[in-house]
Amino acid sequence: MRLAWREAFLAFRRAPVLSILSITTIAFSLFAFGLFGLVALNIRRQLSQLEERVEIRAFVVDGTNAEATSAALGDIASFPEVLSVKLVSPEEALLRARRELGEFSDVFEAGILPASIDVKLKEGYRDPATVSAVAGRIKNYDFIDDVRFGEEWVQKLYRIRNIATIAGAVLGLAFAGVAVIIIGSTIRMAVLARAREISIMRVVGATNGFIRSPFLIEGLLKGTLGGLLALLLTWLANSLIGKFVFSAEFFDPKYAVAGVAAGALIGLLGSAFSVGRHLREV
Amino acid sequence: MRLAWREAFLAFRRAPVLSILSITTIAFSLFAFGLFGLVALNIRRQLSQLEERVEIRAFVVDGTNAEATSAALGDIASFPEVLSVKLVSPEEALLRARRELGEFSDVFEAGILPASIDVKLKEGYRDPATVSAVAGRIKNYDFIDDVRFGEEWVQKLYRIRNIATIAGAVLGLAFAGVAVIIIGSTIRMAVLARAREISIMRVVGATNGFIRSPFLIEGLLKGTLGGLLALLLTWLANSLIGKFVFSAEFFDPKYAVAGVAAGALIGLLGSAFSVGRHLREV
Amino acid sequence: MIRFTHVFKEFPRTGLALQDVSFHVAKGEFVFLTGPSGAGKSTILKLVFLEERPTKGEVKVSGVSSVTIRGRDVPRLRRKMGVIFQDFRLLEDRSVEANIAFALEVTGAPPSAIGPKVSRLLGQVGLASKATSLPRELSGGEQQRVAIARALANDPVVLIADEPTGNLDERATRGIFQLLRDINANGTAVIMATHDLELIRRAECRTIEMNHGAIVFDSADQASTHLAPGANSP
Amino acid sequence: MIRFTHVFKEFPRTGLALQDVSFHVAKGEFVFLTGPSGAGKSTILKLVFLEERPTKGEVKVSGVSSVTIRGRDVPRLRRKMGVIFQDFRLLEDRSVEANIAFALEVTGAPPSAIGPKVSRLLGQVGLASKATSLPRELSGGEQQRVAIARALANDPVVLIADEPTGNLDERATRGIFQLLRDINANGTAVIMATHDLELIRRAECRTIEMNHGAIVFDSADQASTHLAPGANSP
Ligand SMILES: Nc1ncnc2c1ncn2[C@@H]1O[C@H](COP(=O)(O)OP(=O)(O)OP(=O)(O)O)[C@@H](O)[C@H]1O
Ligand SMILES: Nc1ncnc2c1ncn2[C@@H]1O[C@H](COP(=O)(O)OP(=O)(O)OP(=O)(O)O)[C@@H](O)[C@H]1O
Ligand SMILES: [Mg+2]
Ligand SMILES: [Mg+2]
Repeated sequence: MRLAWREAFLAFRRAPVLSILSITTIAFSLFAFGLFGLVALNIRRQLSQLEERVEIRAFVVDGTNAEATSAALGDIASFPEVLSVKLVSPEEALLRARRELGEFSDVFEAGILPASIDVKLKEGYRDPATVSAVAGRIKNYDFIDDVRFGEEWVQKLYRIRNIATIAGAVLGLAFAGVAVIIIGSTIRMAVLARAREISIMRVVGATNGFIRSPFLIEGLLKGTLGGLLALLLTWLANSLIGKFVFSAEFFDPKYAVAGVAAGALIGLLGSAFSVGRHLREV
Repeated sequence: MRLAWREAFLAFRRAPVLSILSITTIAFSLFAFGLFGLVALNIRRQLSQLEERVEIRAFVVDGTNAEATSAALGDIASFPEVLSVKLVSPEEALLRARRELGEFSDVFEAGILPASIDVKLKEGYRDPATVSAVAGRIKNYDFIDDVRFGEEWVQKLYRIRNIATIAGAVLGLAFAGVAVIIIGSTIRMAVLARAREISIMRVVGATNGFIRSPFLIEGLLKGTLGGLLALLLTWLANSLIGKFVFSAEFFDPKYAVAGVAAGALIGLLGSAFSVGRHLREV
Repeated sequence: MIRFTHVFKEFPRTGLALQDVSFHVAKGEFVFLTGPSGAGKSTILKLVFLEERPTKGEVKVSGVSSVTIRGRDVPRLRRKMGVIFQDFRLLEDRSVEANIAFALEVTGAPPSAIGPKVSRLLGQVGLASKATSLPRELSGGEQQRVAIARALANDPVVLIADEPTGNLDERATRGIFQLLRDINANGTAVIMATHDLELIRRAECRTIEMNHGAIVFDSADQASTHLAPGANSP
Repeated sequence: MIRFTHVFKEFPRTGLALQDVSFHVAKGEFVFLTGPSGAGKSTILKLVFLEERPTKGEVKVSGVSSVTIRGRDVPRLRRKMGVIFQDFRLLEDRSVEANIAFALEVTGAPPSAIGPKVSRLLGQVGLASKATSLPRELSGGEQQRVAIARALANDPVVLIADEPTGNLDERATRGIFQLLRDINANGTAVIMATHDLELIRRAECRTIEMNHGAIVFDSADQASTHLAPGANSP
């Protein structure tokens, strides 16, 4: 084993650029996963916050009597999808409009806004299809003038999430493929560069396991270093984004450890796979 | 020369993974440049469109006489930074508010909006500092109630542009560095892998130029292929973004050709530099 | 120790390199293998070393048959053999010392024993002064002697030498031959391929002569003087 | 043709390989270089070939001096020389044919002339049947003959051979020697390092003997019979 470690370090020293290349590749592939992981993490967080704000607003025809409205409120509250129902009076509506319209709030000198029934949906029922189904049912009340639920906005939100998921998966897989190819080819080059050494090891009676071990150790070391580098890069990227664009959440420490372990595993498996295949050629 | 080309192709055939790796690296580095180039191109385009919409809105105190207002209009129009000035009556303001506020437009049953003087600035004078200076001067008129110019919004826009520029430059340079290192190391490996061949070429009286030429051709070919691949990737990325996110502008054909030429140049120069250095070692 | 039984070896493009070769080398025997270029001498040695497997027939080395041995058992068998190749096969980027130590390390020798053993081996082949040189800083004959020292490192029970004196002058050849004889005297079987008829004549050892892949003469079979006149006369 | 004037060669780690070596080889001469392993024979040949430069003194080859030649002129000089190395130096991944053709292509020979010339050379060294084999599919002696054929490819005016018969049997040795003599008869100067005293004795050529980096005997200087008894007697 002592010899195997020495050989592994020798390989580092003899082909520093090649070693750095492998490490960087592993680091970049994990970094790509890390970035998409972060994006996914933060989009999911944002989505659940935004989803909380999904609500249906049904405008009540002016002059509707209070009994009909409150009966409707009870009805709607008993829908399985509904989290809460609230009646908003014209005065409250004006206050809210001023608040929501921000910059232009003081342009309302005396807006007359209709009363409305505001409905919030339970988690899991906030997708565009369900929202519009519920909105349709509410619209059946004849004292309801118009129903708003920002369909465009809800749909856009879901579309963004889907695109992010697909892009993450596609790019992640592409990077993983590139990483596997590069690891394989660096090992292949290392094996070829040491073909003579390997043939001489065989001549003096070294077992295949013995011949393989320096490559595996090398792979493991490179993978671990790559994983650490990826963690550092991801953390830096996160901090930079946090500083300049918007604050984002970072991974749980246990995921960070898992990422480094994944690097080590990529290095080890890549080496094991490639060395097995190429040792036969030498 | 015929022999040199054959040797170059032989090198491709003998180390396909290595060759693909070099090509991919060149492609990725140019792809990175291409993507940032596209982002820069589109941000610039977006910025100039958004900048056109930068305007200062000065609300006129109710009951101001028309003469004072029109004198002020003339004054403001003669500021060197000002492109156009317009007086917006309360009726127009209401119409515009309804249009701009979209979803909530029909909630204005009878909003009373103040009249305003809307000022557009000339290109080159739309940065936050100039805008707020002009706004300050307009505020000096005593019949002006309040001046709005969306300072936050303008500043955010400029900040995004600056971040994009810095990020592009930093990442572009990092990628270029990585590309140079990888090209250098692949050439180094190729030279070492062919050390025997090179020594035999010397033995039979080949000149240094002759020995070098297959490497240069190889570099040129790889660079050109890398450039073409980068162009394809950039175009694909652009189309995908155009399809799913927002429509983006693509490079001018002459920039595309320049990109491929840059790839060829990277390949050629990388090879020339590295082969000169390493031939001495062999 | 070594037994070839009706061995045929065919190479994909060049055809039959060995045809119906049978012979037996006993423990502690010293055998010369001779014959013209391309006769199949190196091929026989490669079969003994299990670098190649026979196309037909059986090669048995120290009780292990080429027919039944599994790939993973080959290294263990090889540790009992020393081998000197026609092309030396030294590690170019390591010193002479390190080249020899490598053979010992690979087989798991205790680190404390390696240093003294390497010095002793280098002394035996007359290269004590070149211990720290790289192979390419050595003359052809010096490299050959490094290869010999390495082959002796693991105290082999069988020593295979493919023209170990091809690049050596007469005096050095005699020295190396004496070294191989000494090792042989301690019970190691030696098979040595050589073109040096002078050496064979003087040495009075068993000689197998090959031609076109077949054994044409074996001094153990007949007390003839066909090619190696002095081989069997005392 | 070749003139060494008080040449010293020192290697960084192993010290003086040549000490005050002076000799002259005329156009069309045939010279044996002999001496024990490590004497400096290969070093002399490397100096002739300008693979190494002398530490002190001057090596002149066909009018070009090692002192004044620029690196970029070396290839042109080498095209006039053929060289056979102790370790063959063949391209492992190309056929025998391609190895020889390579030497012709590098010097810009017309493509139509290459094929026939390669066939003729292979016939000369007795390897016509192995034209499409790879070097590793050849025996040691066969590889050596490929190296010889390549050295002859460019019709050299000087031929340098470092133990070109080290891996060959007696008959093949005689054949190769005859080939070198024929080339020599056409006006090519030949310097051949060898350990084969038998060959030297029979050949009746000029012989330079080296030891410890110095020339200890040159049959051109004295009509002695010190080591090469038949060298100067007709
Ligand atoms: N790996 C191989 N593939 C194909 N042919 C081979 C291979 N090895 C040897 N041969 C062929 O087998 C024949 C015998 O070769 P071998 O090396 O055994 O000869 P040898 O007796 O050692 O000759 P020499 O004295 O020249 O070393 C040769 O004709 C050679 O071309
Ligand atoms: N590149 C080198 N660096 C250092 N020392 C060297 C180098 N080449 C040769 N030597 C040393 O110079 C001496 C002469 O070597 P050379 O190869 O000339 O011997 P030789 O006469 O050809 O011997 P042989 O018959 O064994 O081939 C040797 O002791 C060798 O160790
Ligand atoms: Mg052989
Ligand atoms: Mg020599």
